[in-house]
Amino acid sequence: MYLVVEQLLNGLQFGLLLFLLAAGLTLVFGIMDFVNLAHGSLYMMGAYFAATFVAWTGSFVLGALLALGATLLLGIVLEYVALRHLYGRDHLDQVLATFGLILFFNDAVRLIWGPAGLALPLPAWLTVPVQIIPGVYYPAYRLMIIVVALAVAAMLYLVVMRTRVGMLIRAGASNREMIGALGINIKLLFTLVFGLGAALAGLAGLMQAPILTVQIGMGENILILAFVIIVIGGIGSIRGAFMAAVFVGIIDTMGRAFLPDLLRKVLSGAAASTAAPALSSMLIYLLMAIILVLRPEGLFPAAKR
Amino acid sequence: MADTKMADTKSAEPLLEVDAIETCYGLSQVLFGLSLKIKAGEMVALMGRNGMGKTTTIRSIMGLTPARSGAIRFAGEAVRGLPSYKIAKLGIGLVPEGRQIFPNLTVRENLVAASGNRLGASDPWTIDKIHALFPRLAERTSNMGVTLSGGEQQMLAIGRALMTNPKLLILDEATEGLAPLIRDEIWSCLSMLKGRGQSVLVIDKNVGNLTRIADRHYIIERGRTVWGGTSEQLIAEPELQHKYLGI
Amino acid sequence: ADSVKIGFVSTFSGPTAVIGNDMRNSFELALDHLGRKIDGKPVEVIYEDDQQKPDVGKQKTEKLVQSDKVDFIVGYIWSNVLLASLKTAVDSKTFLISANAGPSQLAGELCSPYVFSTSWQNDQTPAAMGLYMNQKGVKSVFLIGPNYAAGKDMLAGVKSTFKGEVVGEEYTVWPSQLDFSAELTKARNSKAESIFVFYPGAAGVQFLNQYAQAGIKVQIPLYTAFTVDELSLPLQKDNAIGIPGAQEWVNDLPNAENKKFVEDYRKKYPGLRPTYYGAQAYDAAQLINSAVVAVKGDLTKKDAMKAEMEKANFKSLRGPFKYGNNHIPIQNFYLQDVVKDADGQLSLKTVATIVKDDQDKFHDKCSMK
Amino acid sequence: MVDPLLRVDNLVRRFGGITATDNLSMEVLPGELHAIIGPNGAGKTTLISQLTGQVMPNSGTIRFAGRDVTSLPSYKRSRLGLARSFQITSLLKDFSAIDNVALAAQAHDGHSFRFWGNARKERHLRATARAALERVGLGQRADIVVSQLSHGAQRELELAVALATKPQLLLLDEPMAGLGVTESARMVALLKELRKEVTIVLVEHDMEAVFALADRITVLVYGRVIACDVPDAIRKDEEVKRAYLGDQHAVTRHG
Amino acid sequence: MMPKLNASNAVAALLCVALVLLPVYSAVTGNIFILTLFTRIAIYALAAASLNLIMGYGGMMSFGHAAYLGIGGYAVGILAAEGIGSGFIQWPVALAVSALFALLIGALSLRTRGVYFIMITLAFAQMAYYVASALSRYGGDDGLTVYKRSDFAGLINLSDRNQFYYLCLACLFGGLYLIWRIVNSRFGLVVQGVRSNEQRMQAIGFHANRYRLVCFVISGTICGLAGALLANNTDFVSPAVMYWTRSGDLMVMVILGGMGSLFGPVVGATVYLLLEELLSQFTEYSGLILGPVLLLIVLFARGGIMGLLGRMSRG
Ligand SMILES: Nc1ncnc2c1ncn2[C@@H]1O[C@H](COP(=O)(O)OP(=O)(O)OP(=O)(O)O)[C@@H](O)[C@H]1O
Ligand SMILES: Nc1ncnc2c1ncn2[C@@H]1O[C@H](COP(=O)(O)OP(=O)(O)OP(=O)(O)O)[C@@H](O)[C@H]1O
Ligand SMILES: [Mg+2]
Ligand SMILES: [Mg+2]
Repeated sequence: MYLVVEQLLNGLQFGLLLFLLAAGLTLVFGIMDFVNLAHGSLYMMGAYFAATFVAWTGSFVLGALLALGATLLLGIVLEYVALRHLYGRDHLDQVLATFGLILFFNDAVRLIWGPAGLALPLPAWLTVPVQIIPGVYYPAYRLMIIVVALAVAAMLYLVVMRTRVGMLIRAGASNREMIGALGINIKLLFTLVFGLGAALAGLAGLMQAPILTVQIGMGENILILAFVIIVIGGIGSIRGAFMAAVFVGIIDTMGRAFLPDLLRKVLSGAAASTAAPALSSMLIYLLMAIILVLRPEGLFPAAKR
Repeated sequence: MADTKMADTKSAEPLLEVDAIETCYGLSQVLFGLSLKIKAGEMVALMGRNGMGKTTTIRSIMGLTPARSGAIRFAGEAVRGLPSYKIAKLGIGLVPEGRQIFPNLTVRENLVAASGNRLGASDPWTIDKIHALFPRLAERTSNMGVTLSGGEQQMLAIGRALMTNPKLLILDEATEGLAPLIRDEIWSCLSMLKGRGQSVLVIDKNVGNLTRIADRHYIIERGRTVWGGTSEQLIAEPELQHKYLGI
Repeated sequence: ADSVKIGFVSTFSGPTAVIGNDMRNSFELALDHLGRKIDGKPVEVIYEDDQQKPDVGKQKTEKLVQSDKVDFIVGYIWSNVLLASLKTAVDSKTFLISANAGPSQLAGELCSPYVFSTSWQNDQTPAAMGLYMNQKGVKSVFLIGPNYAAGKDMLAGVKSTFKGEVVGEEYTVWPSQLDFSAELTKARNSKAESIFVFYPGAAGVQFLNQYAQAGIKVQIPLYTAFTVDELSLPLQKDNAIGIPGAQEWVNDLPNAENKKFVEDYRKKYPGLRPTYYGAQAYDAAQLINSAVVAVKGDLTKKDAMKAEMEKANFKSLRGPFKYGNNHIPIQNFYLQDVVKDADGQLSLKTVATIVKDDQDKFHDKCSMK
Repeated sequence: MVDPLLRVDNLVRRFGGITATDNLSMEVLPGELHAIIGPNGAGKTTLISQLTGQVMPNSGTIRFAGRDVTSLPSYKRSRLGLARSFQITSLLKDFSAIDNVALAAQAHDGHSFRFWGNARKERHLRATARAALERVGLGQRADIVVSQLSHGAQRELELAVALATKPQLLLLDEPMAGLGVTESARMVALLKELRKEVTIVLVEHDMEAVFALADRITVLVYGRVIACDVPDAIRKDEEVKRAYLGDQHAVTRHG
Repeated sequence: MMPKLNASNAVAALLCVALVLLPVYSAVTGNIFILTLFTRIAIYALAAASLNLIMGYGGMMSFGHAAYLGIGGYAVGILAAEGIGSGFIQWPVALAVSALFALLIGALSLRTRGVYFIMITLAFAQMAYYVASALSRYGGDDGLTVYKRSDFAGLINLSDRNQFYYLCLACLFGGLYLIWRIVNSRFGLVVQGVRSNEQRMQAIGFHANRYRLVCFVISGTICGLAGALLANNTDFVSPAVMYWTRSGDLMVMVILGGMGSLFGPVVGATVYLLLEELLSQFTEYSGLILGPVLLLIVLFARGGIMGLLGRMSRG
């Protein structure tokens, strides 16, 4: 029983980890309707900035703050120089352009920091495992991730769904021309929102770096997961993205934890040991396919909220 | 609203002055030196058959399809070439052709998103006032824009433009798709607004109502203003209506 | 020909470029040590990037064979890239020296007179680790590895020699799995005495991070193959201390060539440390040198060159080794551990010899006798 | 008494909390021009959409030409001879006007799993399309891409597309909306012609047109039929005046 | 329709002539590798052209198109491994299996639209990838070597460099001709109409999804052919060819060349693969150049390279 609870916790936590990255993407893709493949690159930049600044300042918190500022700035520059011209355009144009950015960032990082990756060690106060219920230890840092993810989720929801700025962003995504005709400087607004999205990507990168790695291309596989989450949740729905992230985290973790044993009960040993890993590899995609076949607009279609 | 003040200011100079503008969509030119003027507190109608360039005129004024040449002055400022949000901020509220309400926002959010009182009208529009004007919207307040009926969308588009508390209200196809009752209400609402000093530029096919409440009219033919004058003049020249409007 | 032309296929872009770079660095160093000449002829090396994609690797190999008409092709980090490229080299009778990839097919049914390895067959390293665990008296193990061919080979390798009980075996999604907490939880709950993992590159960093942060490092000891090396160590830092691994080459092996190699490497590439990938590439250069010298530079004498290479008649950085019938080294495997060296830096250190003259178990499947 | 061409019984459609079609029953007789009027949001468009299959009713039946079509998808109903125009213009924006119409003709000219011949060179499709365009007065603008047509022209094209499917029953959702005075007059004339050939259901807020054209008028309010009668009776109906027409002058002095 | 003489048609024609004459150049200069390179380009161009059919004309953004490359390839590879070397069996099987797979995932995926469609096709391709990785009998992750190229009873020798090249070219041109006929046919117009406005097409009497599905299957089948060619060209198939990044590459080729233009994908594949090859010759940091080039093309050349050329010739 303990085991199930602990694995559930693992799943929840993994889901929140994914949500951190998905959060920025919901903003930029779900709400501004801009397909930004380079979101993964911003995530990577966040991690590299953090690793560099932490090493430089010697303080995790200070380094993280600097890194946040740096990705925010980078996002704004990127938007200002190139991406703002792509808003009204076809999604595929955005795909191609931001794919180009991925190539660029990967090689730029390799040129600047070398191919080897960086270490982002945690301060000692975050490395201790915490006993949350008797017998169950949890890494302190992961608890912090949970807190940050929940805070980000709440903030996003409030800003986007409850404030006028959020309304303007959503309105601007569906009809830029009209929002301009209402006297709102949508360009500036979008630049800022894109910057915020970039900062969120950076936040995800720097939060995840101590658990995962700081590596070139670190954003690409996880980006696909983030897209999966947003799509399962229903594009444009923050609540959907949050629920889907948790859902995916739990299903994925539980699947890997219990599927092999389950299969071994039904199949012969040899068949099970080849089928189980293959199946658990596919699980997320299988899940997405099933959900989309049954609910072609995701679990929480945005229009109905 | 700030009626007296608004009517007074710069009454010497027109509120909006469009002078010989030329506008193209890509390579095809649509406006050929079109001119018009609106004084503060005045209600002006644009008339013309389909495809003559009425909407394009409005898009040029708003900076949505910028005019290539000519001059546009609004509230004393040259606005040709400015981005549309700056023009709108100077005090133009637009009810566009095809309504263009935000489909992914609720009715209420559509109104809130637009709300603003940049010019400091003393008695600004509020959601409650819009609801009083269009009770139908009050019933639909938390529906998504996309689910509204055609007429409801039109009401919302008008409400949204009013929420910006504009100096000049522009309505492109003001009553398209509205039921007769509501249509009457819109006309009486417009004359009420005019009575309060609101300047209005309106396009509508309903010449009868336009001549009743508008002060002056322009007729547009193939991208040019071919006639301009008061309601009395228009009524006095039925052959004009026949020639340009086909009545 | 008045020069010796060598094609070098490895990964020079993307995150794994770090491995390709190290192999190239070491190969260049080997050429420096040879005076950039082989049997008096200048050496020309053409480096090609396989982008870690099999069909790109194949295309680069074709380019080297068809367009550059090289005499030797060296490199190949990845099994699938090597397997895709093999036929091109063999069909054109160009010598191919794998300086890393060691799929079982290469040792067995796909062995070829023109193909040599300066590394190992995939199973060998983990099998050595299994032996070591026996020596330590470990009674039970929980295995974790990525769900792809090499991952399965590695776990099978341990199982082939480990005498205790395998209480669990987990395969994780490759290459995209980010979080290992489910597997770690299972491992802890299995009450196994030990955990064995194989996670190369970034995944190894990631795994060790999570292993340490989950507090399991203080509960269950970890045994590894190809998880802790000089490339990942700077990122793993203290997480790697005390974690043993098996390897056919370690930087402190006590032979003169190796000392010189390590010293010169660190001199030539300040801030970097050589790895077994590099050592294997270095050996490949030496192997080529021995063959060309033996035929006095007549590169058309392929049979003679092959015969010479089969003798492994050169000073390998890992110490002397022999070739099996399948052209895979029969060699020692060492136990390495992570320690802090004199200047406080983490480095790998040989602790013991686990097994001597180990031969892969696929050599009977090779038709060459 | 002739059998009705279209017969709707107890139709109900709800959207969340509101009932857009509330237990509605009506009949359309062959050959008549049947107008549907009602305040904004009364459920006229929703009704049309249920008749043509874009929206499925929650309950009730729709019979067309003696056949129960309630659960047929829209493309099948179109093949049976139901055609509509959309209130909010719905065209193939990146196709030329004539392509839009020709496709409609093609849809009713056998199946379209023909992979080889060049469809733009099929004479009879083009001829049908051109005829439909001429009819609505767009003959001169056949080759213009739809997105470059003015709003009014697009409204006319809507009708041409519906016509090209050679329908038995034509459902028009506010065809005059967006048309100028001239064009409206032309449209009224055209509908007068058309009604000789095909049964028409007309949703329109232009009362002049409705009273000039309709044989019968159904009035919807809040999804319910409050009246259904000949124009003169409707004009006098107090309830209709209150709910929809308003002051008499709105009807008589209009235009 | 008489093709008009303008920049984009001129480039297409030039490219065709160059492709046809390439073996001559290769024989004269002794540069064999260029032939190898362009064989691969021709194969990817065919795959990209098939993607263009659904993406450019049908509005179905498949992010899983590389799956068919793998399926066509594995059909050839597995049959070869089981001792069936005849191309007369291998290739029809490759096409049939691709068509079947397209039918299956198309039927399921076409319930969705837009980005959801992108993601569900991705999901199915990823599943195919993991299934192939689990085929340990056929090399699993390591891939499967095809020892002998498909045998066409002496009609054509696939191991001959020139013959194989011309075969690939013939498949490419054949595929393009087929696509050209299709997009101008009744069927093609319907598919394009559905892309433009599905509701309208339903309302005038078309069962939109049926046409979409058939289009999807045709496209998958053509790509399966490219897969069979690729397996023969590489003498190897592996799951890697189905990974999502490969589907991404195909998309990039199509968009780069110009979506919805017949020759766009050919130009796109050529430019993309050539750039990759050339850049890697003189820098290891090719992304620093390729990336911004892609960005600039999007910013300044709407409709890809063909779109740019088209606009240039219009003035
Ligand atoms: N986006 C566009 N691209 C090219 N031409 C256009 C575009 N929009 C409108 N036009 C053309 O410009 C001319 C004027 O159009 P405009 O919309 O201004 O007319 P209008 O007077 O508002 O007509 P309506 O009463 O039909 O709305 C028309 O001939 C139309 O075909
Ligand atoms: N998809 C939907 N979801 C929710 N409500 C809807 C939806 N479609 C329509 N409605 C509501 O149903 C009611 C009827 O709408 P409908 O479009 O049928 O009105 P209508 O009679 O055509 O009005 P108009 O004359 O203004 O076009 C409206 O109040 C509208 O808001
Ligand atoms: Mg207009
Ligand atoms: Mg309606």
